[in-house]
Amino acid sequence: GRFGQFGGKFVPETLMNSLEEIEQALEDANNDEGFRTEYIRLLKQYSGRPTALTYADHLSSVLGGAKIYFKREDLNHTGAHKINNAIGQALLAKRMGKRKIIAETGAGQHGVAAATVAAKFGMECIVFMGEEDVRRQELNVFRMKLLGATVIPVTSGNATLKDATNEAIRYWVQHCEDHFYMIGSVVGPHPYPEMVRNFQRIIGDEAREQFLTREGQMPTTVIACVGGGSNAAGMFYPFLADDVELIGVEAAGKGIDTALHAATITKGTIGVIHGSLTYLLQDENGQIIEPYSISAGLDYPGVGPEHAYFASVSRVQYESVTDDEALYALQFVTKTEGIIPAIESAHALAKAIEKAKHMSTHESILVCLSGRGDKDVHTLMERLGGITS
Amino acid sequence: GRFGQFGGKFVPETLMNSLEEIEQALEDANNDEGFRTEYIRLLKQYSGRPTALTYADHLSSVLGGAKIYFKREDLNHTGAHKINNAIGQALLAKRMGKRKIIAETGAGQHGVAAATVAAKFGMECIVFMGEEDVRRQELNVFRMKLLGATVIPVTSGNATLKDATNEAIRYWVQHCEDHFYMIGSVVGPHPYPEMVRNFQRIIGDEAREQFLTREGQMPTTVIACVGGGSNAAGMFYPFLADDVELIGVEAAGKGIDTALHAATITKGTIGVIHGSLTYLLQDENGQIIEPYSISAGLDYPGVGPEHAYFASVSRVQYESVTDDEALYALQFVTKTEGIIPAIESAHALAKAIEKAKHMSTHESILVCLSGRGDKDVHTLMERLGGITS
Amino acid sequence: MNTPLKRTIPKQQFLFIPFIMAGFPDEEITIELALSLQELGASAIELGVPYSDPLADGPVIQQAASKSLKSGMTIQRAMELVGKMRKKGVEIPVILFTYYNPVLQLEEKSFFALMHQNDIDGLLIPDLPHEESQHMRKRCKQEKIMYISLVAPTSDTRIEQIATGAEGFLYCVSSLGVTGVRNELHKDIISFLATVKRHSPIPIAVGFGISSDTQVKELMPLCDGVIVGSALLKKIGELEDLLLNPKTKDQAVYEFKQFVLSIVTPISS
Amino acid sequence: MNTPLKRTIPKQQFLFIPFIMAGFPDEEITIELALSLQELGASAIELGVPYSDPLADGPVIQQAASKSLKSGMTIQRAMELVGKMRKKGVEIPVILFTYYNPVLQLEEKSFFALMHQNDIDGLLIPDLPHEESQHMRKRCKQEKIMYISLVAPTSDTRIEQIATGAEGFLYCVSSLGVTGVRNELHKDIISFLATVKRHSPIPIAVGFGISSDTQVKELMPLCDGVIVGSALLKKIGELEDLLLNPKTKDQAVYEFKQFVLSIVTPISS
Repeated sequence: GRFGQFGGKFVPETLMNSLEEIEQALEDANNDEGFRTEYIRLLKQYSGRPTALTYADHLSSVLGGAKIYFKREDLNHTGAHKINNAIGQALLAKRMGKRKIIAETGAGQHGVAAATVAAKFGMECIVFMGEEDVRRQELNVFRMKLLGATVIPVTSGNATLKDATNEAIRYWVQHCEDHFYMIGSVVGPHPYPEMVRNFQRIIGDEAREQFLTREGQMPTTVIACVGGGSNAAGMFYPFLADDVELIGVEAAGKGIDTALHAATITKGTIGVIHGSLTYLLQDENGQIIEPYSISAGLDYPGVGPEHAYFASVSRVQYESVTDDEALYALQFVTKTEGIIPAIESAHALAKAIEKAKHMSTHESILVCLSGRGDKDVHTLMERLGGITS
Repeated sequence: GRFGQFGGKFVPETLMNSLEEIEQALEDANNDEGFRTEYIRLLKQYSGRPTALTYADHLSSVLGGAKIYFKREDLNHTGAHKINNAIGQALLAKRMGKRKIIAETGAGQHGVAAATVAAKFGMECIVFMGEEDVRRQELNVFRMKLLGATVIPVTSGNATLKDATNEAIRYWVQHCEDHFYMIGSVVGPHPYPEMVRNFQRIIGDEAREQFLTREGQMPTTVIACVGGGSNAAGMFYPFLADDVELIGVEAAGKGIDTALHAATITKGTIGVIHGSLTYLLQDENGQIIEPYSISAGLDYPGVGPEHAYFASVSRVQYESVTDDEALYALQFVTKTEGIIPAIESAHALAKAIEKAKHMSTHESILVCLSGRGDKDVHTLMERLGGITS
Repeated sequence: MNTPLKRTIPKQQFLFIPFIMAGFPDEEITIELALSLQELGASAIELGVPYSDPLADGPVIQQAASKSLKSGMTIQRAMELVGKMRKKGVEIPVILFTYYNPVLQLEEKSFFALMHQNDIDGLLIPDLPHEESQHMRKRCKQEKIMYISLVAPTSDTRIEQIATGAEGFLYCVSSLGVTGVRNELHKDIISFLATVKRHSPIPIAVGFGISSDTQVKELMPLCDGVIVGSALLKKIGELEDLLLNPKTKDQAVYEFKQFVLSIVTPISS
Repeated sequence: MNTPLKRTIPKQQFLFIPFIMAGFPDEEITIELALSLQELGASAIELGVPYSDPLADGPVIQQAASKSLKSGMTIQRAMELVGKMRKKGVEIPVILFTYYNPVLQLEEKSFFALMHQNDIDGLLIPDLPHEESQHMRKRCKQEKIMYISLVAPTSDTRIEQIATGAEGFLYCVSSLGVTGVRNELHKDIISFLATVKRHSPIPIAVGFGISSDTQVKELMPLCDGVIVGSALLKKIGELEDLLLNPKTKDQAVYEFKQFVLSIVTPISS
């Protein structure tokens, strides 16, 4: 259950049995060809995979450097990569005979994905969401309710994702006998980080094959944004053994030299959060610090332990992009490619744009466009108000 | 340019030359294998086609009748089938050397699709939208502007789709030399209805092949919603020669016995609207009546002339579904399948649900799920407010 | 019923063909305006039938149509209004300007019956281009109604085809576009009108955008007449309240005539 | 530095182990409450270190932690608070209850130095389960600090493994769940406790949810002691203002003691 020193199972004793059950079920599932067949079938016939690999011809030609490709996770059902993992975990829950799903959510994307698969599988779903986020993301809250989920506003702590996660774990502790906790990113205690990465590696598996088929070679660089890091983990994993530069992009918020950022690897220190040893944002007394990013999906004080490991062995380079840089990239890509990316994904795009300019036209960058920006239009209207006038 | 007696080119003389140019360009394009290759490539690599064929197992089992399948146009880039046509017309415009796109839009879906392809192709885009719709659909207006389009609020008439279309045509009349008018449905003067149907038949071509491969036979019934009717035209066309029941579902609004509906074929009479002879809602003096539907995409007083033809020869059966029935179906499908359909598509789903109950489990219904409901969440919140409490 | 000897478009004079909207601002004033225009030397009158979706018209005519519709105007009433005009002394040719759909909703027989009953001389359907108007042109010929055809700068190779067999006068759209007041003639207008003139066996009149005597003066050597619509309706719109008030009506009609005169001066002088 | 002879958990009496939060409502009152609990016969005190993300705690403890944190409490200050308690006369064993992360952020050497300097007898880390605590258990053994282990009804086959080598007392989670006041004992509690008892070489104490004398009475035949946390913090929360006001403090402390007595009556009688 470790990636180098990172990972582990730092959870109350009460949950250890549940974690072991999940490990066991995963092992069984991995030995059952039927499980993978069903997982792939649902990804294809329900979520619309394989997602497209789009050559951003217009963007690339405007920049005049490397050829930029997008792996289009925004085209998934529910609009982001989150569904890959939700489908996988729902299948596992079903296999374990659990008909009740617990999920945490920040902006609501994972909550929507969890509620979605719960509806499809005829399961109950209870979603924990910070009260502050419930207010900010009322459309997603409505979506989840429409899907039949129960949304529990969390008032503890700062009433955001971190606290929703705490509350989801608390609820799980009390109801672990018949509930399955569906974590939305490569975080949490073992086996979650590994499991979620494995349910997300379809992104990289597909992208690698599509790219090879299309270009006859590997991309020079692969870029993905990192909050908890599930889209990045899924994208990077199949490329680990290749001679490909991997870049994870964290949210620098108002700047990594300010207090307002979510650049966990860049600025964080090692500690334990939500059951896992990893980098996190904390004060000198080990109290977790509330992160900041314009992007609700990157606004998390920890990071998946496997990313901490990749950083520690320098296999992946972790950089950061500010709110403003991400917003600029979002608009630039929208205007040149006709694709409104999620603000999360715009962080990866900002880095790609910055790098592409300095690369040759023979080089290429593959970016994980992890989700669509429709969910962010309200935020964009507030920040870019001028555009509407 | 006729479908039986329907269709034609009822436009000012000024536009006749433009229509002929388009006809000529289409003919050239049809003789150019490269055109179709590029169209298919963009659909695949940009919009994510083929879209999935989803077996609605949970919904079907709850109903206990026919097996229901969804053709998932909601999984397209920008969230609906509209992009199929926008890509096709943008390619044609490019071929004709026109770098400026005119589009009309009601709720904004076609406007977003047009703005999207214009961005991707590096073209200018001007979208006409009723002032009333601009107000109601501010998110889509913002989206179009973000995509670089100019949105012109139309104040004439009732300031809705019909008037936006009139205004787009007027603008086209004045700027036809260097502008391409991208009509969003199978309406307008020849060759638009035929052209748009041909750019949309990919829906039916894919669905037919997918269904055959999956089920080894034809569906018993194919159902699609009809406003202008482009998703229905695209879905039905490849099934015309098959022994398959085809049902187009119009919006009955508050009921077809009230004045508030958009059931053009069911309740309309023959006349000319936007350049085409077809069924339309009009008073006894030939003045066009403003239609009503909760669904902005079905809220159109005319219908594609080919549908008028299909109705006249009884190849397609046109029925109607009220606001309330559509809303019920929307919620039912969301809760059982984890898919929030567009309110437009929910009209087709309502009819499918109604029919499936009375069919055997050996029979099957293929529904065109033309778009996703994310755009409708505001409307749903207003109408279903209770769900959030 | 038998039709009387039809009026025709005069061929010797430069044509001034004004456009007014039936029922705008009301029926009585429409008649009065028609009489004034006749008095000012109009060669014929185009009487617009208001339509809910006038896609060939600019904002001025749209607004006039919209007001007229709200007061209950229909194609039948508009046609009957010509009959009333006749009784009040309008003797010049009257051409019914209507979109196709209202015509379509009348039985063809009724439509022509109404044309005759009300002594209407011509018909112009802006959204019925040559290809779609074959039947209507044939029927008009049978009924001895002038079917007015339009040509536009974009008509190009179609000009000859349209001009052949056109009746009354050939309506030349002077610039790309819908009706409306414009300040500048289309740059290619000269060669366009020369082409039309070459092919047309009948007078050619220029419309869509004429609002000043300067324009008229510029056009006179190039064609056989002008159609003035939006400029008039705009003026009528400005005078609307005065026209509808019995106390100020005469003054308003006078102002209207002065305005018309200011445009047509080059013709009468 | 040398460690003094360590205090131990008494084995002959039924254990009453109260939990209080360092710095809630302030440091001085924490000491006073500790003294009161000692006076009421507490076998040991669990002193909670407030944490930003206490995922094993219910709302009552979360809120207490949150308030304490806001007033500037840290793990180091919490440990030093035990030193202050000692000076004021707290002589029973004190067990530091802290989440793992604050411990991790202290150098291991500093951590144990602080444990010794402040005369802290035990350590309980709710999010450091058996598999993850090997190193910490070893170090505690070396440092002669009781490392308190937890078992839960779901621990199942792990109970034996955990019980073997456990120190001080074995903390039995009485129901599935986080800390908090509950009205009903887990239905399988009897067999669970019997299993734990069978495997445990040391006293077993039941915690998580004890709030009444009835519960204590029910539990007495099944285990060797009870831990009472949320119920106390809830009472302290209710008395907070009175405790912080010098004029009403004594009365509030008295009320607190009466409340504690009401729960532990079955033990003392």
